[in-house]
Amino acid sequence: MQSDVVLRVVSKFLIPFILLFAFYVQFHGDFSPGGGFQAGVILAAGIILYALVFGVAASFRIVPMRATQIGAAIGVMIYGGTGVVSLLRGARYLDYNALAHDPVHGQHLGIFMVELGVGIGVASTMLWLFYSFTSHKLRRDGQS
Amino acid sequence: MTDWLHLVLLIALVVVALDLARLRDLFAAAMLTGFFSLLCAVYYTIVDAVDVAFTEAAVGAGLSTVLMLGALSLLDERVETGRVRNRIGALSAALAVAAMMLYATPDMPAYGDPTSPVNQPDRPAWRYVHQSGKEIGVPNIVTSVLASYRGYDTLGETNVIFTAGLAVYALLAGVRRKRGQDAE
Amino acid sequence: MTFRLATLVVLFSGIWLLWSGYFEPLLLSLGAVSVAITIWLSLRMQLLDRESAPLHLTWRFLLYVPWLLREILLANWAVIGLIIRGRGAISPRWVVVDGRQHHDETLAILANSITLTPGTVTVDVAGRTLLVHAVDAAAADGLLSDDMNRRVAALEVD
Amino acid sequence: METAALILDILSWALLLIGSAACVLAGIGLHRFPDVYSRTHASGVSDTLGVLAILTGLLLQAPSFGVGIKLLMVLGFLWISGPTATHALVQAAWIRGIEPVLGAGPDPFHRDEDGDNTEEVQ
Amino acid sequence: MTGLFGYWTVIATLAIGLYIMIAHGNLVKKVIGLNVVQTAVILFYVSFGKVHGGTAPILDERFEIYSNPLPHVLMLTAIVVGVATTAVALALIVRIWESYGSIEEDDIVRAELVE
Amino acid sequence: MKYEVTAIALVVALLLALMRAVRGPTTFDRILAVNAMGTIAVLLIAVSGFLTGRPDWLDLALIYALLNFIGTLAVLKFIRYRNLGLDGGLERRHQEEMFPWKPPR
Repeated sequence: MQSDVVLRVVSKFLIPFILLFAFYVQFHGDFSPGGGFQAGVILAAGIILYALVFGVAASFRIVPMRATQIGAAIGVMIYGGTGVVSLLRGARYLDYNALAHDPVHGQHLGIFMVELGVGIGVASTMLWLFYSFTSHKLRRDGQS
Repeated sequence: MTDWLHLVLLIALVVVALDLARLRDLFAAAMLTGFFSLLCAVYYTIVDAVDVAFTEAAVGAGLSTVLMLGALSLLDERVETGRVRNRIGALSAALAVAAMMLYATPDMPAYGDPTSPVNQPDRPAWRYVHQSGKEIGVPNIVTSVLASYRGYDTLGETNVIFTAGLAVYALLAGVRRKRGQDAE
Repeated sequence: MTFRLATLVVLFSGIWLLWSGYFEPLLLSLGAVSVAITIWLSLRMQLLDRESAPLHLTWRFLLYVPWLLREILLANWAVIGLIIRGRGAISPRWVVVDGRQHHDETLAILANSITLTPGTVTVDVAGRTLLVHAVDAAAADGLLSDDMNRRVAALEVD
Repeated sequence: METAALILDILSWALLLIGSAACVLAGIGLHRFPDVYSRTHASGVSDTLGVLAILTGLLLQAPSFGVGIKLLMVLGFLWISGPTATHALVQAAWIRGIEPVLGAGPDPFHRDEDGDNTEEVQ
Repeated sequence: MTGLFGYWTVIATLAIGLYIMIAHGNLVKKVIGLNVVQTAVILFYVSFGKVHGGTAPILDERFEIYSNPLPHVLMLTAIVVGVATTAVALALIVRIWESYGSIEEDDIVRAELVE
Repeated sequence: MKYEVTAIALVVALLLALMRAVRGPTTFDRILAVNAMGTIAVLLIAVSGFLTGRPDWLDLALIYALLNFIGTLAVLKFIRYRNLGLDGGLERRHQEEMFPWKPPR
């Protein structure tokens, strides 16, 4: 697709907006529709768009396969770790009231961390899935 | 006012599903899935499930088509399905299931009924709607239920997604090995 | 490059504020982080060059938009007439347009302007040459009169 | 109702009606045109005029500044990504070898006189 | 009457999905059928979350009645999980194609019997 | 009232696009119908936001406006190279084998 002028220019123009929009959705999940799941999928879609236009090899240089694997694990760990922190502070698992002095503030913090974990996890996993399929194709055709 | 709208959308969904059952070209079927997802997103918006519509939009517009095509490209030229076999049996099984469920529908609450069992004050949803503003302090009730009230549930879902990624990687990343042939 | 980067940081921050509409310190700092990550990723992807962030075209492009809008409305009117008159009214044909542009971004603007005008669709681009499918003789003539081509080429006075 | 609000209301009525008509006509055009290439012209009507008229019609009724900005952004992004999608689609059809139905007119490919690509549209 | 119509169409969608899964021997087609069934389930859940006169469950002083948020939460995650599990199914199909040279159920069963 | 009229017109356009998607005849007609449906869905979501008095759902329309062409782009790449991960150099090699604007088979 890199050789097609229209697709290359338009994709290059739109990808930063898609990424910024993904972050917007991630951090405004409290006020408007959205949240970690949606933001993760949008972020992955932005990078997949890059991979479609410039090839998976170029995309590996931006976000390596290893990074998506680590990211997927880190996402789940942030989620689970939030629960462990509330355990350590003497409350039940994933009980955010204990995260801060004020229960409502604690809830805000807990929701923020959990959504962050979900966002990182979903974005990495979706990208990982895409990478798995396309790199398998490249490897099978002997073009890697 | 939006009542007629959701009926029309549901009928359109059934039409698309029927066409999916008829199509034998896998590529065309994958494209029609995109149409299906668009209709669903509009439907979810109409029935106030904005967050669900958001997810469907993100997934349907960006991801599911790409993943489907990624898999189809690995199946080489095989984009036509074989013949449909056992049409009578399949039809009767589907109809039997449909008939059983139809038999149960008169006991269901009507569409949009505010007095349906799920909306009663002794149900969890009542607390979510009326208390979450005070308890959590987040305007989007869906977010507070997702991340706080039902946090275990979402933890499980996140794990499922992670496991799915792991499974796909395990299936596809290994050295290719054909039947009756050693590893390359 | 630094000028372009600074402009883009301001632009993205502005877009964030417009989208967000909340001016609390927490969300503002999150916005700063988001803009920073976006810019960082875009730089890694080498997206922020003159091709995809054509800031040098901005003012001339804003003058081009009203003309494009008029063209689009006229073309819409013509195509609606064709739709009402039905199948017999159209006589599709191929048109080959040689772009007068020297840069890829303006060529893409030309191709998208052609597609955006109903009645003509850019099918393929090879080098500076565009293969266009036109719905009838009027649409093809409008394209061959080279008006749009010259206006888009005039965007890139350096 | 104030005069300004009334004028805005009438204007947005007009714009919404124009947009609705454009979308329905584009839908009809999807059926009246003979092949993919000419059908993209029909869908172009709803992609440009329909989007423009309906979104500006809504813009006149926007309750807040943020909503108006988002409407404008939807308009802008649709006008950038819509033609790109059309271009990609038509190019895919062209590569797959879908032959357009051509009317009388110059053919840049200069194919044989008996080539079947110059079939008249009925 | 119209109150139950939504359920009937959802049931029809589900039955069609089931039909696709049983009738088509092609594995990718089966996955598509599975997706249709999944969509039917999501539609079912989401449609009984709606409350007449209600609005989306995002708190705002202007509104009193909200639709039921619980089905939305359950289905929101189900959609993303559905994509991930579909990817697993497709990966399995790819491996099946690589070792059997076919994704038709009949061919695979025959190949297994020959061995 | 005006939003209802617009919504009805958009649903009519939606059904027309649906008929095109079902009728085919080629896969590209279906993709075209999906594309047209994408535009209509954006408009319908925007209008329904105004219809229910909560126009702050435009994020949904925005996401479709931003992402809806990724699917079509993937289709083009699939048709052209049968490989979604091919990069520029390999693409050019493919391209050279293919004379630009070769008349269809």
